[in-house]
Amino acid sequence: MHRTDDFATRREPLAGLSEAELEKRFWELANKIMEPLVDMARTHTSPSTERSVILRMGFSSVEAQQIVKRVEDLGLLSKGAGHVVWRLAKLRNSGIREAAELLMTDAGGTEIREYFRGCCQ
Amino acid sequence: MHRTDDFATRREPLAGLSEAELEKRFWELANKIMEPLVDMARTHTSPSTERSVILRMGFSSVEAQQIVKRVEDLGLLSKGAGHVVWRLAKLRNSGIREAAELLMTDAGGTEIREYFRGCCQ
Amino acid sequence: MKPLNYNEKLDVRLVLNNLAAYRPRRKGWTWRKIVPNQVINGLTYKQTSEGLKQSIALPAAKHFGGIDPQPDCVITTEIASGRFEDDLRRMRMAAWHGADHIMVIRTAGQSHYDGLIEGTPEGIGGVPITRKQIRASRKALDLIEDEVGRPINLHSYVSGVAGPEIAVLFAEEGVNGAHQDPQYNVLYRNVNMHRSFVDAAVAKQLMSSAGMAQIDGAHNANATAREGWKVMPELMVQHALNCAYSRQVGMPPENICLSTVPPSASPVPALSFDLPYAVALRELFKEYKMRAQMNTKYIESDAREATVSHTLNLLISRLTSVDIQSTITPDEGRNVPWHYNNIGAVNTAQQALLALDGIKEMVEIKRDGILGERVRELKERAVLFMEEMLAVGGYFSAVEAGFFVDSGHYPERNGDGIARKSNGGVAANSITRRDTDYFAPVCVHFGENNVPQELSQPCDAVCGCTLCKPEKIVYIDELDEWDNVNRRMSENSEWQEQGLIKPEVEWAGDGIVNVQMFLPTDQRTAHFAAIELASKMNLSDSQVIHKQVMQAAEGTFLEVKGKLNTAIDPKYLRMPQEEVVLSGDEVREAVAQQPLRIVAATVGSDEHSVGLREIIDIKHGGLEGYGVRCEYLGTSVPIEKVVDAAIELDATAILISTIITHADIHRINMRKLHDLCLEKGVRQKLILIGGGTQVTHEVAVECGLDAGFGRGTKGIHVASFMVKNRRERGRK
Amino acid sequence: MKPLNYNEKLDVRLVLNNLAAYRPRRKGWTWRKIVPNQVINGLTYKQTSEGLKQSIALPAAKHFGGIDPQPDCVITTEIASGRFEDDLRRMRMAAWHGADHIMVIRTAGQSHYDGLIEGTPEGIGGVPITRKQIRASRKALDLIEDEVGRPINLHSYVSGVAGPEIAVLFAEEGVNGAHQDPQYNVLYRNVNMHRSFVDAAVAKQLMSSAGMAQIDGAHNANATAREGWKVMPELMVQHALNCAYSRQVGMPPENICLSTVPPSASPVPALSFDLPYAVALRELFKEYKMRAQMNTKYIESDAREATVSHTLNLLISRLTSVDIQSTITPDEGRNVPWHYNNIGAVNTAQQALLALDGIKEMVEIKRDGILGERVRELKERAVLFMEEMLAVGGYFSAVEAGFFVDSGHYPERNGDGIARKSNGGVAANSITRRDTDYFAPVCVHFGENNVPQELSQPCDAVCGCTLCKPEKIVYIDELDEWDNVNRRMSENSEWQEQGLIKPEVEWAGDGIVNVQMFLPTDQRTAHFAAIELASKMNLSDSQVIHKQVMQAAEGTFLEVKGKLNTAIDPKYLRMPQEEVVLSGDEVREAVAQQPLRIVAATVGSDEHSVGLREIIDIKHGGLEGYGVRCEYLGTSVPIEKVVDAAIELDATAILISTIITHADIHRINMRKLHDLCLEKGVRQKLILIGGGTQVTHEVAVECGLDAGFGRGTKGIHVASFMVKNRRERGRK
Repeated sequence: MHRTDDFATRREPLAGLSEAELEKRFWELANKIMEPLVDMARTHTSPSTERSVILRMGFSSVEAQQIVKRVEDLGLLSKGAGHVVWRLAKLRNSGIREAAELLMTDAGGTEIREYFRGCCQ
Repeated sequence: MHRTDDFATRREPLAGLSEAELEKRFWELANKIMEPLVDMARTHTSPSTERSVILRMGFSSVEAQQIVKRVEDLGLLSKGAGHVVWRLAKLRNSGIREAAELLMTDAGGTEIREYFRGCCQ
Repeated sequence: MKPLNYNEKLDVRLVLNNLAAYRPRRKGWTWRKIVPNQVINGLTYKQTSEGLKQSIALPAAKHFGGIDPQPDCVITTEIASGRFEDDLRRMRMAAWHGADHIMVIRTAGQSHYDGLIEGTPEGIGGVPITRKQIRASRKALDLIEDEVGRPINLHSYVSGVAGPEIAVLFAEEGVNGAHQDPQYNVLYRNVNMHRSFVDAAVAKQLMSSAGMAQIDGAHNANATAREGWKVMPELMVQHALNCAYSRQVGMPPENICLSTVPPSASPVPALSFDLPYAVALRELFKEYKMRAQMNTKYIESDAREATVSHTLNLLISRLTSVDIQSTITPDEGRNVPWHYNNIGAVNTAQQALLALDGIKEMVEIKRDGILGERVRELKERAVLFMEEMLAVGGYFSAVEAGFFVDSGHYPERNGDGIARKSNGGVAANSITRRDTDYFAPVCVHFGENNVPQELSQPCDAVCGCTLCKPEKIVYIDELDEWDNVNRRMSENSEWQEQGLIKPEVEWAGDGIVNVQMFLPTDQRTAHFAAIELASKMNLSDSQVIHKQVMQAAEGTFLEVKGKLNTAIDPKYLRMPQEEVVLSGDEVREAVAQQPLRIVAATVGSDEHSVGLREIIDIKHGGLEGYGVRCEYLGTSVPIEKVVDAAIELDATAILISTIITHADIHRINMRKLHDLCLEKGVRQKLILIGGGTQVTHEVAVECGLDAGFGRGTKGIHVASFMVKNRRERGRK
Repeated sequence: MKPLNYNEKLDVRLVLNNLAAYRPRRKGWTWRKIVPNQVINGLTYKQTSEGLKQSIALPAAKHFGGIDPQPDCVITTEIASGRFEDDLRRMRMAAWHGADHIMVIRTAGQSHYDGLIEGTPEGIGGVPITRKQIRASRKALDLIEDEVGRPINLHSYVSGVAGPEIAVLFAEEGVNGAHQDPQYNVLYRNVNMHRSFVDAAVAKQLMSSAGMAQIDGAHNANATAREGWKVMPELMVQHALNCAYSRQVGMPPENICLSTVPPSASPVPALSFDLPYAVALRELFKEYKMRAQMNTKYIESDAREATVSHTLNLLISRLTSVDIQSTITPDEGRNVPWHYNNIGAVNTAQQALLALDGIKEMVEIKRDGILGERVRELKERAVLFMEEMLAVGGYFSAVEAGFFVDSGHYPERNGDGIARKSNGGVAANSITRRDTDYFAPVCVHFGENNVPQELSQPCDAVCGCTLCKPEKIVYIDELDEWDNVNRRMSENSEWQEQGLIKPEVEWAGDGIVNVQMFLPTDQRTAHFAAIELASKMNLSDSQVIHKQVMQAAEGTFLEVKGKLNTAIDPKYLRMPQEEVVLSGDEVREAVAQQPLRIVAATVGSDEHSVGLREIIDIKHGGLEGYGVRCEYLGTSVPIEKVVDAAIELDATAILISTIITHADIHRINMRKLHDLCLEKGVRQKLILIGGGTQVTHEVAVECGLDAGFGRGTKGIHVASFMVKNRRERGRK
């Protein structure tokens, strides 16, 4: 887009604002622009976000890669990768590490997919 | 001389002066300090001063050295070295350069010393 | 590890030892402890902080008792060698020169690495940021901060497609500060915009939990636009958006720092852009901290030019305010920073900040008038920018429309902005809507989290997360058996273990030196002649890294870097024995027992007497203070006169000083002194000493004298030498 | 002499030719022509003067169309090589960088030379000032000022015991400015005080007659006292006394300049001393001009430190005022100035003055408050000083009592002032009272002059003095057949006539280069290792001229100067043929006839795209502007992708750019491009071009590409190369 500097006309509505009003407007606009993005962040997740959860659960970065990839492949990222591992542990009444290992197997994958089938979206 | 910083007491007489008065005082003092020196300069000469005269008369720096040395030796610096050369030229009705050459000779020296003997101090 | 000893090298092997067990001893950012109206050596400072336990003062400090006042703001150095084992040594050097914020530049390309890197691979233009690298750095910094007596902040980057993971890593390992700005990902790293913002929220929450300082990425627009100052309205928008986003996701304002750069540089009338901009920022962003970076956009290969620019950037910091003063090395325009240029940049910051200490008590910004008009205009332009963003549909639409990094002075638009597609870029379409039963069984997680009711806190699900139970952190040492620190160090180990000395600028033993030369010819010929001369200096891989025309025909100044493939073995280095200086009391006693009289003069046609007078003068801790009787003959004294005076006064020693070193006049004078004393038969009787800024002990001895003293000499050195020399003569 | 050609050296032999007939074409000082609110390249400057016809702009100017704005004040460079034939070339370089005040430093010892020196003997720390030297300098400056398009002022010293003679010489030869201050003689040259003042009056009158600018000598007190700022009251007194004396002997105020130096330097809170002092001076001395010199007192061997100090000194000039901005070279702390450091100092002045242009519109000095208190205090202390001078009996008594250069903060007194005896010093008892019939038959003579009544003006007595009839001036060429310029030049003539290139820093062919290196060891070991390394670099007479500890154990930065005894014969220098660039029209036509399509990318993990985008972009005069169709693939593009795109689009050429040069990544990428094109069978078809800040044509060709382009490349260079290369391929 090309446009010459039409600041003089564009600024007219702002001309009457006091310095404090102008600054208030500045921050209102910034916050308004960011609000939908914060909402998006609140309601979405990402592979890196999920790996960060797995890391915090005490797995290594190498393990986190594998686990989250597996959860993605299972189509369960929307549940939370940590949730998936934890749930499997709960289902099997096993430790978290064992659950993660199990998740990598066909059996584990099938079991957890079954569990979440029909669960809330 | 050693003295601690007694500015606080010394400045008392100045404290009441306005900025303009203080600055005026500053320049009055500077001028007063320099006046006797200017007087001295007005009424005295020096070998370099005299050589500067000889240079301006069209002599080389080498010649100026010799001429002023000669004038000093003759005890006539107080007359002005240029004066001495010029006077000798006038006495002999010769050119300035010839007069300077003559001045270096015994004859020239004697003649000009005779001329100035008893002249005003 | 045992504490560092100032005169022993940091042993990288010991740092690397047992890193698996290392835990950071604190988390979060540390500011300097400000001391208002601090009096140091009789001088009052308005803007300084607590001093250091050990440090290296600015060169000119020697005139003032070696004082090393520390400015009030944190001072940053950016380290980018590519090998973290070399970074560690550089951190130590920088800390000794007053840096307390170590910003480790990340290797090129890590932004697009979708996950964490482990081990210690070599980087390009920076190091891969890994757990091992961070632990080693933090562990070394623990030792270094104990040594200098001030906390040091470690800093890197939470950007790219692995932001949340890196933030976890940093929070776990006690990294103290980081760059985090989703806009940076979008505009400069072409990471998908949705992904960037989703990740950023998690990352910011993690950073907040660890008390980290956050620095935004707005300054990059500056470096990208051709005329940096035209993007000022946009820069304010970028700052505002990252601040607003950070606040909305819960970051406390005191941890949020703006990365601000004076946008212009001479020959532009720079202050007329830089100052109103700085004022506008400080008015709009008063809740936040200012991290002032020096200008990099207009840095060329001329280190002098860069230093002048940076000094003027520091003026902006002092005329307005600064919380973190970042430094850019003067060689940034030509290569990755070299060791000594890191130090140079830190010195420049300290030097200028101290010189300008308290400027605001004497100088006032005229808020009304042209500056005020400019401030107002900047704010209005920024407001208009954001209004139009909303008008086109918000942030994502604005980025798609190329709003950002357009070189026009908004609302002017040149159509050259960086436009990114909403569904494009690295990691496009990689975010997923959380289901209503989404659950993350860890602490400090941002966003909807459907924590089962039975859990009092989310990580109870896993019996504690790594942030609650650090012992659960899994440490990986190395993944790559070829590309790692052990291998690199073993390549150098042979000469290092032998203690050989090799020049370096970036990496241990890289052998690089820099040659400055003036060649009296045109630029092009000079370029190739310089390369040729470098090869005659036994340099390989020579490269002209700077040239400046002095005048097209008269000559060119050049700097040529090259590799010197030589190591020096100190065992075989001819070094004169170091003089052990007697204590003041020993000297005083010796002089009291047997009087010592000297004759001193500045010789030749030298009119300078400062140095010699300071050596003699009792007030300056000079010889007189030890009871030495001194006859000072003045300046421009003929050597003959000095010798005659010494004979006449029956002196023990003669001190001559020559400052002007033109045409080796100092050598000529010293030789003449020796010869004349020989001739007069007093050479054996007299201790002959030469001094001057360019005199060394070796040169003086070569010229026949007993000793030479150069820069930095104090009276005690000379007094001690004379007492010892007299004793030795007595023994013979 | 015919005008200088910018790309031909100044021929010193031609300058020396027929000097007997040379007359200066003007007399008196010239100020710059100020242009208020000057607009240059769209930027408005408040404090600049008329531009130059030819000049070399600051390095960063290339970002702004190469603009070279000239500040409002005169800019000085001090030249002190010791050989005036080398000075001439340096004057030319300095003038091309914007200096218009050439201050030729006088050889050490000339102060005590009782008369004029003739010929061209070699000097120490400066040149002997002689008629021949002045004529040659002035004649060369005539040529140089025509070349750059601005008058240049020549300046030296009217001090010592031959002041009046030197003043005559200067007045006759059109020297434009000089230092003249009898106090300087008395305090620093130990010339008898009566003699100094008598001579000064004559000298000042002569200087006035020739319209010369006079600079005083007060700044020396600053350089002598240990804490420079403590002598501020005295400095003001010294300035005032020389001003008062000059005025009383008839010098117009507009020719009287104060030599003022910011008295302190960091780590001192310098501004708190320097700014009040500068303000006080400008208030008290409003009738006079300010010659601002940079601080020399606290300059160490660190050129960076000096540059920062000097930049801050320039801030003082801009915050207050400056008429003549003097510059001190950054190497002044370690040697006589080297060629390129003269230029560096002049660049620093211009750069900072432009950056600070118009600062007073945005920033105001708070006259009230602490600054005002300090200003008042300084004035009062100075007044008290003069009151006490009068109280003890006036100037001579005060000097005898050691009032001056006492290190105490007056009225504090430390008893270390420079006391001189009224009847002592050089040329004591050498003045003579003029008799009442004293007569000096010349014009412009100060004091009582009993001109005979028959003469209408005094010099009628001798048919005109040299000031009225310049043809009467007696020119002496040489007096010493050994020590003169012809002999010195003939020693160098062999290699100079062959056009051999030798490094130099001070004198033609001195062979000196400076090596900067970091050695990872302690200071002392580093010192001796550096000398050893210098010898391995084939340097002789090596000397460490600077060192700075980075950390006691981790390493030391050093600079080592040494002599390289090698000359390069450009005839045998391997230089690639210089590329002749086609005109824009030629390129456009060739592209119109046969379309040219390129694929471009920044490769490897390089995230920087600025340079390449400027080469391509139509707005920046890039390739698009010549009709070249450009496919830009972005940053961090794998080489494979670039080659595939070129094949797919049937491109004529590939342009890759790498900025980061770490670990030779640029070479690796370029080689890979070549190899991959070979492998895919398209190498012959495609023109391969590499670019980047550190890429050179030679390196690129070595890596298998057709061309390489580095810093400073414009679109036209690349376009021209592609068109020509395509033609050549057509021929084959």
